[in-house]
Amino acid sequence: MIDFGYGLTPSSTLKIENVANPAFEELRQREPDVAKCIACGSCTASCSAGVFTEMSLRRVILSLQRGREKETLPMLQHCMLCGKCLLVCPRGINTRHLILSIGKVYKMEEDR
Amino acid sequence: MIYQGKQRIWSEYQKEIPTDHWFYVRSCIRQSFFPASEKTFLEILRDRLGKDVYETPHHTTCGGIAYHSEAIPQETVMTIIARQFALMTEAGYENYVCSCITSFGLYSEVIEDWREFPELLAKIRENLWKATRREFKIPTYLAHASDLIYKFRNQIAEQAKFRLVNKATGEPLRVVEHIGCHYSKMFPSKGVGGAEYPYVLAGMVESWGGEVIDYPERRHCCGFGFRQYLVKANRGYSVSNTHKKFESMEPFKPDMIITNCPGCPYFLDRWQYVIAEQTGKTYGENGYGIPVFTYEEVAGLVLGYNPWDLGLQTHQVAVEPLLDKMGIPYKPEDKYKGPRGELLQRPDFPMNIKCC
Amino acid sequence: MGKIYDRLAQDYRIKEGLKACISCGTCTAICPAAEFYRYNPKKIVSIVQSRDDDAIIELLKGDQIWYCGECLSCVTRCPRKNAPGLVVMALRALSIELGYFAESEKGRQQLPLMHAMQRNVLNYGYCVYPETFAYEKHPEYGTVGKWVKDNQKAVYERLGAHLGQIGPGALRKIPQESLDELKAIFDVTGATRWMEIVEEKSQEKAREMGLTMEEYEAQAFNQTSRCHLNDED
Amino acid sequence: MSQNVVVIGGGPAGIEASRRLRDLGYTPILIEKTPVLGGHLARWDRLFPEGIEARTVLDPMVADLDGIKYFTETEVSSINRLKDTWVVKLSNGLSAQVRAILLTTGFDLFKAEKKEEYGYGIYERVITNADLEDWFKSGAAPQFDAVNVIGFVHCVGSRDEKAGNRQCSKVCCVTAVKQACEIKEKFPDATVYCFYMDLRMFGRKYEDLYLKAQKDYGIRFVRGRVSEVSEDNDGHLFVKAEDTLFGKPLKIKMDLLVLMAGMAPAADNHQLARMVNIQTGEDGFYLPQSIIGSPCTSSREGIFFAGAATGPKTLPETLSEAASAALAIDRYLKTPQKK
Repeated sequence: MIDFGYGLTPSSTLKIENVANPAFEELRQREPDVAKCIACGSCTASCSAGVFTEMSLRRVILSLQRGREKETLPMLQHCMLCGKCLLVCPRGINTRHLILSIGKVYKMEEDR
Repeated sequence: MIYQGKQRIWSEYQKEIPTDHWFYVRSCIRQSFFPASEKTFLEILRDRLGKDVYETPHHTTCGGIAYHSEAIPQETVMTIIARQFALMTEAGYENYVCSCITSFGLYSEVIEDWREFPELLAKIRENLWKATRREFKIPTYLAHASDLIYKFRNQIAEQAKFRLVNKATGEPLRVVEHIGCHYSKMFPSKGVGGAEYPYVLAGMVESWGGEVIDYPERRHCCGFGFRQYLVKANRGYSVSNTHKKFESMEPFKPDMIITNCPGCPYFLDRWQYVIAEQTGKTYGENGYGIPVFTYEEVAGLVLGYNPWDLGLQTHQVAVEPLLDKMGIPYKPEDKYKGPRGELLQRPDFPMNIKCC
Repeated sequence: MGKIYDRLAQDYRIKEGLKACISCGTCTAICPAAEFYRYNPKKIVSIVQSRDDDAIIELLKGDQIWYCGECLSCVTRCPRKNAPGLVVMALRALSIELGYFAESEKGRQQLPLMHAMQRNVLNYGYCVYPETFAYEKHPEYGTVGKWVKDNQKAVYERLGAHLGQIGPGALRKIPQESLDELKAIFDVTGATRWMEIVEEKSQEKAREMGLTMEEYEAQAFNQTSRCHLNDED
Repeated sequence: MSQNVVVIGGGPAGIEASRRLRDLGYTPILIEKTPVLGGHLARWDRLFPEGIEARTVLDPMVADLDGIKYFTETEVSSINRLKDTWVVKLSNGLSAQVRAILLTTGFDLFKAEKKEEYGYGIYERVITNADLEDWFKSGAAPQFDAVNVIGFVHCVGSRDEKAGNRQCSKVCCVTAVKQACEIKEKFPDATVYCFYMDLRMFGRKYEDLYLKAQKDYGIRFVRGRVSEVSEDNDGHLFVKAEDTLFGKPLKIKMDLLVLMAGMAPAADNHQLARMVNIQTGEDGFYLPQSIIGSPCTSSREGIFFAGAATGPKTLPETLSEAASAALAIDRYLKTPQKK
């Protein structure tokens, strides 16, 4: 093989050819309200951890839906479970409970 | 795929193309990498079709590649273009035909800008006068050289010695057409067939017996990206975009690729070589690549030109599998000969992509 | 609002290319650069539209604006008749004018690019010309490309080009009086000034980086840090 | 003998206004160019937000046309001003002299093939909202091998300067959500996406429908305008958009794509406007005296509007505007004529 000094780069495109996402389905079974998120960002705006870190619950939920959990799950480790997002969510999602459920479904305890 | 749906769109984008009297300007890239293509274009128009196509030795680059890599400001490129138009005006022509898609897109854009901002046009006239004491008229008609081949495609078909047909099976060849972004993406109405389903090459292919393949990434850029190729550090962008196109067209098993823009055939050809040498992957049959051609080369093959007069020996991806399919006779021993029939030492074989 | 924005708004490409963006993402969806670089044209337009000078200066000094390939595929798709590609071109021009280009790795590529392009245009009248297209800088030219280079005169003659000859034809020698006109155009329209800015700012930057000009230029042409493409951290 | 009023356009606005005028003691002459009354409603299967059948709204209206002279497959040939009346000549040879004309010409469904990049009329698996209603209503589904991934594209020919329609068509967001739920009922295992720019759930119970679509139907919403559709070698579609909330390009392989074609001004608006010498806006819809204060009155005496002829409207808005127009005409006709 020749080294040209440059080469092929992976694509950033979210390619959804096989739409199955069993982990998110499991989360939806356990926490049906997760589907109610409208990505308004109220949670991110009020997030205590978000002030100091890149934590954004809105982005976490979206990335789980798209099957790209690796990109955002580490964010959740910044969450202090203060529950401010629960107070501001216009769709009344129990965000605190949701975060705990995400931890269980995506086996986050082991990483901590 | 519903073919009539495309026909409906094609019928909506039929630009007016005058039949004769053209002021001709060349392309930096086509001259450097496909000089025989421009020669073939002029021969077809002048000698076979009897058209008046005028070229002055004083014309230069339009500056497009320099402009699109930010090596010169917009005002500079506009003034260079104004100088080209001045040469046309002085030669007594009104129809302007260029051999390059970057130029064609830029001319279209500049003329549009001048129309929208008359003070800008005045500024450019002043610049040109200061720098060269020249004055110019804006061309009445602007065409890309492929528009003319498109216009005369049926006359070329009438004189054809070979067709884009597999001689062994009688089936039409499966042809990928690649338009080049600046042909009509900015101004769909300036291109034959518009921006989404351009017909300029498809029309040639159909007229010469082939079948056009519409694959998912057909509209995607070849990956040139100006600075993204010109600077070595950026070439990952360029090869990755070409790779994306080849991955997308592969399941359609194309026999060949026909291109509009001077740069695209170079990238579609050479990046196949790079992909093969880096990853081992080839996209044609039996370890070959998919041969890539300029539209002039395809016109030349159809008209029975000697493949080595067309410059097909300077392609990295071997063209012989296609010549064989079309039943075009050629002498392998002549491939690497010089102007006086002297044998030049032949190129090395690449490792992973088959060559003849 | 901002002074930098006002200056940017003078550029005809902003007048032409930025009406009002609704952040719908049709541009990013098909952008060749967005797919392989950490790049999103929609975000660039959104920043320019905000007229926030600090944010615009950050763009002018950063790598992002140099990722675009100027294919202008975005122009076809925008439902508001914007042209994100033209907006990027205006940003690049201002980055050069203000000397900010030298602050980013991708911006520093201006030096080798302008050397190659301006010299080709002024010395030969072409943007690309065989005499200056070096195989060492273009290994992808391939084994056939090497063969063309090794037999340049014979191959071009065989293919009917008039490399370096007088009169019309492919790769002909363009008469000196025409090249003189190009030089005059460069002087009148700012291309010469651009070269001066780029030389001067690049020299400053090279000193700051502790590099000779040759090293600086070679580094800009050849090297890329692991922060631009998608796969890199 | 009661006074005649000409009503041009036999969709819901025209029918409802005619009934109201009749109830007020007039004899409406209702003109419809197609063979059936009901306009787009006659083609629709079910209505948002609750999913009632369209015919349960339309059928009682069409069954109650006593006292209304109506002509289908009839067009207006000319309209001329004669003193303080309008002389309306019809393509069936009849003519009427009236003091008031009501324009209820509605809208045209945007021709989705004009959005060339979406490939309607080129890719077989690309259909429109209207095609889908036809399918639902007739039960004759197109014959595709598998329908596992389905997309809905909002704003097709709406909010789009290139397509020549800058306006929001108002009803497509909620229609898309309604149709997404319906198709999910037909294909319970399918994954359904809605590509939107903004979700304009402005009406009563619309937001509830959206919530239901998310929670009960699992519809996946992607904020991003579809940029390009293409076809692979077995006829399936690739749909490209930016997932703007994620900030990355998105490419999904789909089995069916439904384009939410918006409301475009009716093609014959210009011709009718010329006949009675009134203005259309630059968007092609008729210009009422005031969009807020007098949406049913034109700048010309005796010319009135109702429904989507003056811009995109929902069905209930159209019906109530038809009633308003009838009252406005009644008031006009009862005002003593100037000598």
